[in-house]
Parts: sequence; C-alpha cells; structure tokens
Amino acid sequence: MSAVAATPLLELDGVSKGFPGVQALDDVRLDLRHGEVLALVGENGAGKSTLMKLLAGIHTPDAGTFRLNGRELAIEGPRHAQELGISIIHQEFNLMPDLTVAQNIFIGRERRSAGVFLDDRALNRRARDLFDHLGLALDPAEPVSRLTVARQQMVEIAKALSFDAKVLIMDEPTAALNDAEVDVLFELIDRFRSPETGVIYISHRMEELSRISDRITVLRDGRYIDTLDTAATDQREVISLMVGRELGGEQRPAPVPSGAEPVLSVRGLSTKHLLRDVGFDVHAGEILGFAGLMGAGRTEVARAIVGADRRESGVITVHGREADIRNPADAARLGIGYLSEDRKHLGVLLERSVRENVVLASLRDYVGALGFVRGGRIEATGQEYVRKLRIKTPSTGQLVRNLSGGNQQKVVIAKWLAKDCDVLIFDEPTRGIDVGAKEEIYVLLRELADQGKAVVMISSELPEVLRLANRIAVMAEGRLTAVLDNADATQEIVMDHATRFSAEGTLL
Amino acid sequence: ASDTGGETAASGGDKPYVALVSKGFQHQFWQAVKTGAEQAADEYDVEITFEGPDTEADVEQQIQMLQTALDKSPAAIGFAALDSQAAGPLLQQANDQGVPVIAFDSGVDSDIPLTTAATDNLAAAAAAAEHLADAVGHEGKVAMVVHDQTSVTGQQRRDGFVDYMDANEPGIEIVDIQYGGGDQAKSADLAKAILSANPDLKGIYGSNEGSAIGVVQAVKELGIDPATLAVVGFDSGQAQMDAIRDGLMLGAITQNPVGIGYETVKAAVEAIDGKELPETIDTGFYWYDTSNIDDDEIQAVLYE
Amino acid sequence: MSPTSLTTSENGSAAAGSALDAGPARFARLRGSLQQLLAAASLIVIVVFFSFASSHFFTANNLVSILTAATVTGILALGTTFVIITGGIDLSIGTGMVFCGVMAGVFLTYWGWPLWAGVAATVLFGALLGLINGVNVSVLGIPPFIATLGMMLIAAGLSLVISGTKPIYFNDTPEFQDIMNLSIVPGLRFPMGVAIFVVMIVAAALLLSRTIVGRYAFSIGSNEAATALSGVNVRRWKLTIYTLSGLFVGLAGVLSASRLSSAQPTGGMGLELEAIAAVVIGGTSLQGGKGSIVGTVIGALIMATLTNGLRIISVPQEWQSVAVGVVILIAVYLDMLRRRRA
Amino acid sequence: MSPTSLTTSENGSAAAGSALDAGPARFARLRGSLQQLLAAASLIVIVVFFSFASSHFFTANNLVSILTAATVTGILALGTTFVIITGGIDLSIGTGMVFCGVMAGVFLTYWGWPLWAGVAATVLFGALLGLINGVNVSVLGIPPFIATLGMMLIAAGLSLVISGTKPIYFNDTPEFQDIMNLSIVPGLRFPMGVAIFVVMIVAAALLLSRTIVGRYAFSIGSNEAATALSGVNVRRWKLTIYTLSGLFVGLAGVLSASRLSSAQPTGGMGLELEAIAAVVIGGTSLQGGKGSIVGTVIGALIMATLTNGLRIISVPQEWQSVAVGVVILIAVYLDMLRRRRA
Ligand SMILES: Nc1ncnc2c1ncn2[C@@H]1O[C@H](COP(=O)(O)OP(=O)(O)OP(=O)(O)O)[C@@H](O)[C@H]1O
Ligand SMILES: Nc1ncnc2c1ncn2[C@@H]1O[C@H](COP(=O)(O)OP(=O)(O)OP(=O)(O)O)[C@@H](O)[C@H]1O
Ligand SMILES: [Mg+2]
Ligand SMILES: [Mg+2]
Repeated sequence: MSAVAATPLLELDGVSKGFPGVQALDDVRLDLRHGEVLALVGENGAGKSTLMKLLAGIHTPDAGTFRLNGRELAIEGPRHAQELGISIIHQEFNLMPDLTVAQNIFIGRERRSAGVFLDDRALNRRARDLFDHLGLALDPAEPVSRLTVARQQMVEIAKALSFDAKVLIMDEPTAALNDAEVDVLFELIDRFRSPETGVIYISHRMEELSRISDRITVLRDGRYIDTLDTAATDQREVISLMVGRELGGEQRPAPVPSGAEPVLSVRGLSTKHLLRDVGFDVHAGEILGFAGLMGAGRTEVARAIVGADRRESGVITVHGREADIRNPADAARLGIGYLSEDRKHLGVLLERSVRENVVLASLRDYVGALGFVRGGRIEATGQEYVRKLRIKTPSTGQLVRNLSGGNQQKVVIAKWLAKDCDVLIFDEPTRGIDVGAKEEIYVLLRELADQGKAVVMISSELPEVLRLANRIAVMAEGRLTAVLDNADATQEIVMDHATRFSAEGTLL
Repeated sequence: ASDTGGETAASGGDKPYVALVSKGFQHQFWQAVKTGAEQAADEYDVEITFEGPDTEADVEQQIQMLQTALDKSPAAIGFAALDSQAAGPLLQQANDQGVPVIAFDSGVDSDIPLTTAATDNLAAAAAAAEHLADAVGHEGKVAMVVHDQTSVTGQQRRDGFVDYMDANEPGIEIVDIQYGGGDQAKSADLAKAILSANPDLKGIYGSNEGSAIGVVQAVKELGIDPATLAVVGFDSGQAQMDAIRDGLMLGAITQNPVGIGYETVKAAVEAIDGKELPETIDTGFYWYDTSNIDDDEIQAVLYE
Repeated sequence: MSPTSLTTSENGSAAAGSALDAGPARFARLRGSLQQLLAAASLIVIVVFFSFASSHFFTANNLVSILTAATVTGILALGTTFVIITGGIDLSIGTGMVFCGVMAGVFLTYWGWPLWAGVAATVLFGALLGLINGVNVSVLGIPPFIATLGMMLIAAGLSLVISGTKPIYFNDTPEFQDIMNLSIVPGLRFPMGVAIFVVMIVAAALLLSRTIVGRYAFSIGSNEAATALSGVNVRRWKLTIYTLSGLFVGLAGVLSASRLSSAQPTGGMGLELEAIAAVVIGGTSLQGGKGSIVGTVIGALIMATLTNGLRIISVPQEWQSVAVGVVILIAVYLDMLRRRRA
Repeated sequence: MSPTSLTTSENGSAAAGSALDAGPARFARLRGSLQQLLAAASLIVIVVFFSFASSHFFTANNLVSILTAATVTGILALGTTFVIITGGIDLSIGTGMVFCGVMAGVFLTYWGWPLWAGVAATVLFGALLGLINGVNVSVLGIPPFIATLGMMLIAAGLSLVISGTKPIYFNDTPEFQDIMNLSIVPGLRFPMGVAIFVVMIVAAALLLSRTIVGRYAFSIGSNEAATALSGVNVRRWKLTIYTLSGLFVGLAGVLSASRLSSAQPTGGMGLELEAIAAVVIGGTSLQGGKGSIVGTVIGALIMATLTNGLRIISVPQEWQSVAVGVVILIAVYLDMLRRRRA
C-alpha cells in the first residue's frame, strides 16, 4: 500500500545527542517513505521524543545528517521546522492555558484585518472550519485551561494538522484518548496520508501498530535496533526487540470474594457540573476499574472523593466510618491517595529532583529526631523505586524535567507506592508507559491489592481494565451505568454501558 | 463650577478652616510644628488640618495634598513648599479663589504668600560651623552627613556650613559630604564609612535629627573617644539631647518648630481678618550644649 | 465605546459558550458587561461612601482632581500591565519617569529644543529605557525583577547627575506646562493631561485586546516555552513589550514634569509599587497570562479616590495609610469571591 | 559547618551523580563547594576591588561595619527567602519591622515589662503580623502581593498611631541596646547583633534544607496544585511559612530598635525591596521552587559591601546608586552564565 519512491521522504543518519549524564541517542538512523506511517517504538527513555525534538528544531544534534526528499538540511528552530513542512504533536502539551482554542491553534499565524487589528471572529471561523473538516467537536472560543486532558490532546492534534505539513510527527497522541477517540484519530491520519506526505507515529500501545503503521522502527537505549514490516511481524517480536526479553502472558483476574466490610464506600455523590448520584464500594484486596468515554466523569468522581473539587452531596465512608473530606490533605490523612491523570500540572514537581518527588506524599515518615528530615533514608527510598520501576535516570538527584515522559509517569506512581495508603485511586496510571513497564506496574498493583489495599483504577484503555480489574464500573454522562464482574465483561458490553445516554459519542 | 470667596468652613462647624500643607509629617520636627499650629488653633478658635508628604523628595504628593486642600475651600492655607515653582499654578488658583496663603519653614518663591514664618537656615548652619571650628581648634579635617541634597533646607544647611568654613576657616578641610535621607540607620552606616576612610577626622556635622543621631550611633559603634571627635547636630529629640548630656555630642542647633507652627496659624488668622502682615516672621534658632541645655529658654524650643 | 470592548477577549468567563449561536452570544455579552460593572463595584461603593461623608467630595472640581491625581500613576500602570501580563515586572517605571522628566528639562531648557521635539524626544527616551530593560531581560536573560531594579537605581542616580541635583525649570518653554494643565473644557478645570490619560487608556485597551502585541503578551505569560515552540519570536516580542512600557514611562515623565512646571530630579521611588498595585488590584496576575486594561484603570481609580476621599474627610494622616491598606484588602478579596463564583 | 551544608541538598546540579559510590560522591561534594565559591565570586571580586582601591576598606573594623549594616536587612531577607521559595512575596517586612520596633517600645517602656518578656513579645508580634499575612494569602486567597501590600500600609500607619508619631526611648531598660550593640569579642568591636545574624543564618539554612517546612516550601513553589494533591496541607504550610517570615521580621524589629536605642515609628518603606533584592540576587527565583540561604546571605553581603565600599572610596552619592545598579546587573548576569554552564 505504501508508494515506495526512489528517495525517502525523510532520512536520518548517524544521529547522536547527549545530555549531562545521559547519551539519549547514539548513532541512530531512520527513514520515512512517501505515503507511509512509520511507527517508532522503544522503552521509556529509549530516545524517541529526543529524536523527534531534533526534527522539530527544539534540540540541536551532536552529530548526524538529516535529509528531506534527498536534500540535506539543518533545522534551525521550531519556526524553521514548520516552514520545512515538519509538524509535531508533542508528548507534553505545549498549549497556552489562558488563550482560547482558536488562539492556540493559530498562534504565530494570526491574520490582521486592516493591517493592525486582530479579528478573533475570523479566527474562530477558521478554527470551526478546521474542526468541521477534521470532524472534531471543539469550541474555538473556549479557554484551553478549561479543557480536560483528552480535549487538550485534540487541540494539539488539530493544531498539528492545521499546518500544511509534509511530515507529521505524533508523539504518543493516544496516551490520553480512549478507543472511540483513537478511531477518530486514525481516520484523520488516513486522510492526511498521501503520496507527498508521511507520518511518524510514536506509541506504547502495541495493538495500535498493526492497525495504523506500515513499518516499525525500534530503538533501545538510544540505539537503532531494527526496522520491520508491520504486515510480516507479530507483536511479541516487536516487544522482545524493544525490551530485549520475552514477557509473560496475559491472564484475567477473578472477582475477590467480598463479604468483608468495604474499605471505601461512596453513596449519592453529585457535583454541580456533572456527577449525579454516583455510588460504589471498594473492598480490601480488590481492584475496581473505571471505564467510560471522554468526559464521562471518572476523573471528576476521583477528584470529588479526595476533596479536590466541591461535592454537592454524597457520603463517603472509610472503613465503615463516615468521613469528612474537604481537601486532599484530609483524604491523605484517612489513607486515600489520588494519582492525577494530568501529570505535568497536577502530578510532578518538574523543577525538583526525582527523590524529592518520590517522597513528596510520604515526607512525614522521613522526619527523624529533632525534627530534621533524614536525607539518607530519602535517598534510599529514591533508589529503591528507581530500581523497582526501572526509572531511567542518571541519579535520584536528576530534575524530573529532564526525564522522558514515561519515566516521569513512573515517578508519580512511585510517589504513591512510597506512601502507605489503604485506598489508592489511580487515574490513567500507565499513561505513556512502555509495554514492559506496564506489565510490571500491573504486577505491583496486584501486589498492593493482595496486601489488602483497595485500588481504584481509572483507565481509557479497555484492555488494561479487563486485564487488571476484579470488577469494572462503567460511567456515562456523569452517572454510573453498571458495575460488572470481570468475568461478565467484554469490550462490547462495557461500550454498551458507556454509551447508555449519549445518542452519539462525545466526539463524532 | 468654581466657588470663589473661600470664607466657608470645612466640616459643618462655623469655625474658619485653615489647611496646613507641610514638607513632611512623620518626623519629629514636623510634629512639633503641628503642635505649635494646634496651640494657635485653640487659642484663635480655628479648625486646622496638617498634612505632609512621606518624604521631602515627593513634590508630586505635596502638590496633590495642596490640590485637595484647595478643593475643601479653606479660609486660609499654610504652605511649606518643596518646590515653589511646581506649586505655582495651585498658588495662583488659591489667589484666584481669594484664599490667603502663608508660607512657613522656608520661603515660597512667589509674591502670592502674604508672609513667611521660617528659620534662617543658612545662618543656622553657619552657627553650627562656627561652633565646630572652635571645638577642633580651627584646623583639621571635618565631614558632613546631610539629610538631603535636593531640598532647600538640605542645601541651605549644607551651604551655610560650607560657606562659613570657606570664608573663615582656612585651616579646616571638609573631606566628605554624604547624604543619608535623614534615616538614622543609613546615616550611621555612612558615617561609619566616612570615619573608617578618614581615621584622623576631627569633627562631623549632622544636618538634621536623623543625620545627627546616625553620626552619634556611628561614633558609639566604632568606639571612638568623644574627646577626639567633635560632633555637631541639628534639631532636637531625646536621643540628641542625651548625646549632648553624655558628652558624645558637642552641641546642636535647634530651630523653633513650635514657634513656626504657631506663627503660621496666627498669621493665617490675621490674614483672614484682613490685617496687615510683615514680610517675614523670623522664628529664630539657638545653639545648645551642656552649658545651656536645661535653661528654660532652650527647653521651650526643644522637643523630645 | 462599550465597556466590554475595553476588556480583553482573553477573559474566558465572559466570552465562553457564546460561539455557537446568536442568542446565548448576546446573553453572554450582557453577562460580560455585568461582570465589568461588578469589577468596578468596590470603586462605586467607595465613591458613594465619600459622597455621603463630605459635601466637598462629589463636586466636579474634586472629581477632576481625582482624575488628575490618577493620571501619572495610571499611565505608568497602563504600560506596566503589558509587562506583567507577560509574567514580568518593571520596577524602573518610577525613577525612570523622573529620569525622563529630567531629560525633558535637558532637551527643552539646556539644549533649547522646540517644544514638540523635546516632548517627542522625551517619550522616545522612555522607550529607550524600556528597550534596555528588554535587552537585559530577553537577550541577556536577567530576571525582570533584577533587570528593572538595576535600571531603577541607575535612573535614580543619573537623574541627579544630569540635573546637578537641582530641579530644571522650563523657563524657555512656558507652554510646556500646558501639556498637563491646560484647561480644555470651558468653565471646568478639566486639564488636558486627563484627556491624554483617557486617550492612552483606549489605545492600551485596543493594543492589548485587538493587536498581535497584546495577543503575544498573553501567550508568553501563559506559557513562554510553548509560545516559543509555536514559532513566535518570544525574544523580540518581549523586547517590544518592555519598550512599549517605556513609551508610557516617557509620556508619564512629560506629564509629571509639565504638571510641576519643573523637572524634579528626586523621588519616583515607591511609584512603581503604586502602579503595580493598581495593576494587581485590577485583577491582573503577577504570574502572567491574565489581565485587562479596564481592571488596571479601575485599580488606579480606586487608589486615587481613596487617597483623595480620606483627605477630603480629614482623616488624620497616620490613619490614612491604615484605611487604604484595609480597603485594598477588602476590595481585592471581594473581587476574588466574585470571580470564583463566576 | 562546611559551606555546602548550608545549601539545600536538593540542589540538583551540585548533588547529581553522587548517589552510587563514595569516589564520585566526594568529587561531587568538592564540585559542590566549588560551585558555592563561584556563586560568591562577584562578592569576592567586589571585596578585592575595594581592598585595592582603599587601604581603609579591608580592616577588621570596617568589615564588622559591613556586617552590622547587613544585619537587619539580612535577617529580613532570610525570612522572606522562605516566602519567595513558595512563589509568594512579602512587601510588609519593612514597615512590619518598624511596627515591631514600636511594639517593643510599648512593651518595655509604656507597659514596663521586663526585658526578656518584651523582646519575646516583640518577636511573637512579628509572627502575628506574618500569621495575618498568611491568613490573607492562604485562607482568603488574596494574592500575596496585595495581601502584604495592604499589611505594609497598615503597619506603617499603626506604627505612627500607636507611637503618637514620636520615637519611643528605652529609658527603663537601658540593657535593651546591648542586644544589638554589645561587643562580644574582646579587642574587636564585634557586636552581638552580628552574632545573632550568624546564628539566624545557620537556623534558616537548617530549616530550609533539613526540615519539612523547607521541603514543603520548595514543593509548593514548584507546583502548588500537585503538592496539594499529594496530600500536603498546603494552606497550613503557607500559613506556617508566612508566620515564620514574621518571626524574622520581629527579630529584625528588636535589633533595629536596639541599634538606635529607640523605636522610630517612621521609615521602613523601601527596605522590603532591598531585602527582596538580596534574595533574588542570591539566585532565588520569584517564580518559586528555587533558592538557597547561602545565596540570600551572599546577596545581602553584596549589597552592603557595595554601599560601604563606594562610600569608603568617596564616590559622589549620585553616582553611588548608578554604580550599585550596574554592579547588580553584572553580578546577576555572570551568575546566570555560571549556572547555565554548570
Ligand atoms: N533535557 C534533558 N536533559 C537531560 N536528559 C534528558 C533531557 N531530555 C531527555 N533526556 C534523557 O534522554 C533520554 C531519552 O529521553 P526521551 O524523552 O527521548 O525518551 P522517550 O523514548 O521519548 O521515552 P518515553 O517513552 O518515556 O517518552 C532519557 O533518559 C531522558 O532522561
Ligand atoms: N469545573 C467545571 N466546569 C465546567 N465543566 C467541567 C468542570 N469540571 C469538569 N467539567 C467537565 O465535565 C466533564 C468531566 O470530565 P472528567 O475529566 O471527569 O471525565 P473523564 O471520564 O475522566 O474523562 P477524560 O479524563 O477521559 O476526559 C468534562 O467534560 C469536563 O469538561
Ligand atoms: Mg517520549
Ligand atoms: Mg479522566
């Protein structure tokens, strides 16, 4: 299906890039043919984003040549990359929260009426045309600060597609999307693909690769490993090339024999904007999965429970006692931890070290005699989790800003593993995490449950929910539509409950 | 909408209202002027307000205060100008409204004010110089800590001192003039720098209360023998009086701030009544040291 | 000019949800105007209070006095609103203004330039100071607080050096004082300076909400790195914005020297805090990314009205600053409540 | 106490790579010390320059004078470092300090309390002012700039009201002035106040780098929302940190009143900018999340040394502020280059 031309659309050769303490890329090559989707895979910290940032003109390479349609070039900066027809969707969002959707999309490309003044109406019109064309339901005049993570991702996608690009780079565009939204994205990619264009597609969701990509390039530890034809390769082969070993097979958990008192019990939870009468129990030793479409209200349930948002009504009971939770500190005192889906804004301290982030929630456990914090023990804990979660970092003193996206996510997970909570609510915990590490995190979550903790896991990846949860709660439009035992759940049944109220999904 | 003929009282009462806009408010000196003004207000049964900008550099704030005072339609205004010319339009407006203006503390460079109640700062600073010259035996190095280099009083108290030394004391060398804004801690720090840089300094002059006390503080902190260094100050305040009594300070010039305030309000009342006023009212100054500090005449013009 | 058109359309809550059809749009616009009115609520309460407290307050003359008092700080605040929206700060506006006044004296009195040339040169000189700040901040990468603090000290010192620590009077160009003081409404002392202030408000509002400078100011303050990644030349726009603030400083220098008919080489320190306070009281965030010109104007008027009113009702001076402090706290607190509910 | 131990150990670049074995660890520590030395490079250059320019500069007495001059601002800067690291600001420290001095006069002279009680009450009074700031900021949600600006004005006014605009002398407790002035080193006039400053530096450094307060200050400044979602009671810790800053303000009030043997009810305005400047020159970011006590101390010493040295070599006063401005710009620029390279 791919139109193979004599010269590749884009060709990289001998590319290297080092950061203090890290050789992120070492003699990497890659070629993108006309009209193809090339998947780029590798473990967290393998160097995928770094390679793309070189293409986008954000970093300059230490060595290597770049050829576009056979012509060698040096990319001078983001603007230059855009002018060359290279458009990128960044892994970490690069939006201006105080500007509207339309203003974000066309920033730097504003047209002026009468030479001086900006015309926001025309801008909104342009944006609406773009959304109509792409089939996205976004309001051009809405400030980005009020969008959920998934919608922000949509804005990023729309922005990248609004350029007249030849090469479209997508760095984990589906990390925040659920299946329905992924379908929309793939349709967009198919429409973009033409004999003049090509797409580099980075993802940790292996099952996507066979659907969308023509070939797969694998990186490991900053080095080029191999490029495979998707049609002639199976998933396990790719994974073993990425990880350098075989992974164990999948199994599905059985329901935990309940009967014991629930650890966390929620009744009649409502919020001003969305939630209506949500109620459920979580037992010790159990993982309760939450599924639903974008905006169904799963995140809002979690935030309302821990007191991050105001509740209109609702009773929360912890260990049989009614709890008065007004803010996340109250929740933490009662042993409830919440891992947010928005890693950058609500998860990590970007400018602080790995170890500081790891002990942030449990810092009080490290206060010794005389009230001094015990730096040695913090360092030990930091190292423990760097090892356990295989966080790729030169030291625990590294600033989190300098870690790859997936490794930042691991740091956030470590923060909650390091604190001894009875109830853990994980919102999209494996967002941006590679297949190998995902499996390890599943094992860790299961271990936590086996230790008698109650785990709530919100995920937009249905297979993940099915893989891990003992029971599955499905939400639609702010209401809880079903709580299923794992054995009774299939993708179809879950989707059926997830679309209970909406005539058509939120997207299409 | 201009209401001329300002014989109206400010706040409902039937007493005439006199607005005083001074150069300062927070400092002791101005508080003493205010006390004198209030005494006269009691005596002559008028109502007064007394306001001044936060620092003597803030001409604009003073203009604002003068504007507001005029908007209140006072019977008379007392005004100590930070810059006469800057106040020109407003003084003209006062004149147009028929509000008599009395200048105080330093002259207002305009023919609108009917009279000026002030100290002759040049002469006062010269007197300080004379006493300092006597104390150091008419030769050696002296330095000056002045409160301000741009205000008229700051300049006059500097120039009066410098001119006297130039004209009469060939043996005395002024090695440094620094400005501390009248702030005690700042003046102390800069006096210490001067003293460190000039170990053979024989005398030092502080041009107002804050500057003088700062100098005394510097002498204390450096542990300098007061017998080897003559300190001359200006204005009063308890700290300065204590320093004189303790022998840390030779003596100081005091003005008569209470008298300035009193004479200003008195002149305002006379102006309201349409009386003839002299061109200037010299409120005088005094040298005080251990020999006369407890005299009644001196005690009357000192403030704590 | 309707009140909403002075605010920036960046003000999410006012504009949101209005996109799809005309009915809600009109409603949203109405709600927007109401919002603006509420933002001015503290100011209105203050005005009403003083009007009852003293018969001298709500007179044409005194209201003009308040506007006159707000003019210089207000103009400084307008320019610095742009800088603050980018997430920066400008501490040099107070002494910078003084420096510009001195330069006006140099141009007009020392060098004998014609009035128009001296005034234009002074405004440009302000822009030059802003440009230097801009270079320090955006080219050399010095934090705005330090860059402009340095400029604040340098401007304070050079004003004294150049003027020889003496005021400079505009004896050769007596018309100079008309720029601020000339009465332009017969029968009322409505000075030209206030009219200039009004023109500058409109200009600043248009610049902020309808031009690319304003758009990029918001964008930079909202997320500087992302703005740069979007291909915007952040360095150049920051330069532009500091220079723009400098233009306002230059104009304020002209007006304040004109008002005093003299260039006073001292003072100006503390004025920057007053101007920044006006901006922040007006709801502009020091974190950047949020703000409006109407807000700044309301903030400047609140400060000027308070100061004037307290003097008019003869509150003892030592109590005045207490009262101003308390009222500012209450006004901003109420404004926060309003925003949170909105 | 080694220089590194005064800095926060989270200082990534200094500590990086030291985790795994002893050899590199020692090397990293060495590199850390070197870094600190480089941070002080500007200070050292300034000291060397003045030492050559005047023989009166590098004398024991003059160095003590510099330390004395740095004490009060330095202590204010120490406390405010915590606030700035949380991403806040405290404009009330200058007039708040004056207010505390006045309260010392009230306690000791008006009410005749014993010395220890009066001093303790003054320091606690400072903490109370800080607590009120903290409530305004973290409970009522008023932006720190406005909350502390309000307090700045209120404190300035109340100092005058309570003192009756007159200085209060400590006639009943003459020992009061020993707190700052008593010479504690025989043969050298090394005042107790400077020793107290040194003790406070050590205490602040320990608090910042080794206790939970300091850790949370960094976390809050780095990402307040994420810190709150991690179960940290951000509101309470911000309260604590503003109160802590207030304690330093109270102590500064005692020392400054002690130095002058009197409570001066005026002044204090502008001191906050000086203290904040010291903090920012020392590399603490007004954005929050970054900073160190050593940096602040170096910043305070740079300011005090510059001022002293320029006076010692008799630079005309109008040039002094120009020189200070230029040197600050250069020092911070060089420090930025150093950090970028590190
Ligand atoms: N600015 C930086 N400074 C220091 N190290 C960096 C920097 N940027 C990236 N690195 C390091 O380079 C390596 C490659 O990172 P990169 O972000 O390219 O990984 P990735 O393959 O995109 O991983 P992920 O799947 O987790 O997103 C990582 O070890 C990362 O820590
Ligand atoms: N304060 C609010 N004001 C207006 N709308 C809100 C507010 N809070 C949430 N919403 C909306 O309510 C919906 C709830 O989103 P939430 O994040 O809870 O959904 P979710 O099921 O977690 O989905 P996802 O995270 O995939 O978007 C979103 O559409 C969001 O825009
Ligand atoms: Mg990546
Ligand atoms: Mg969600």
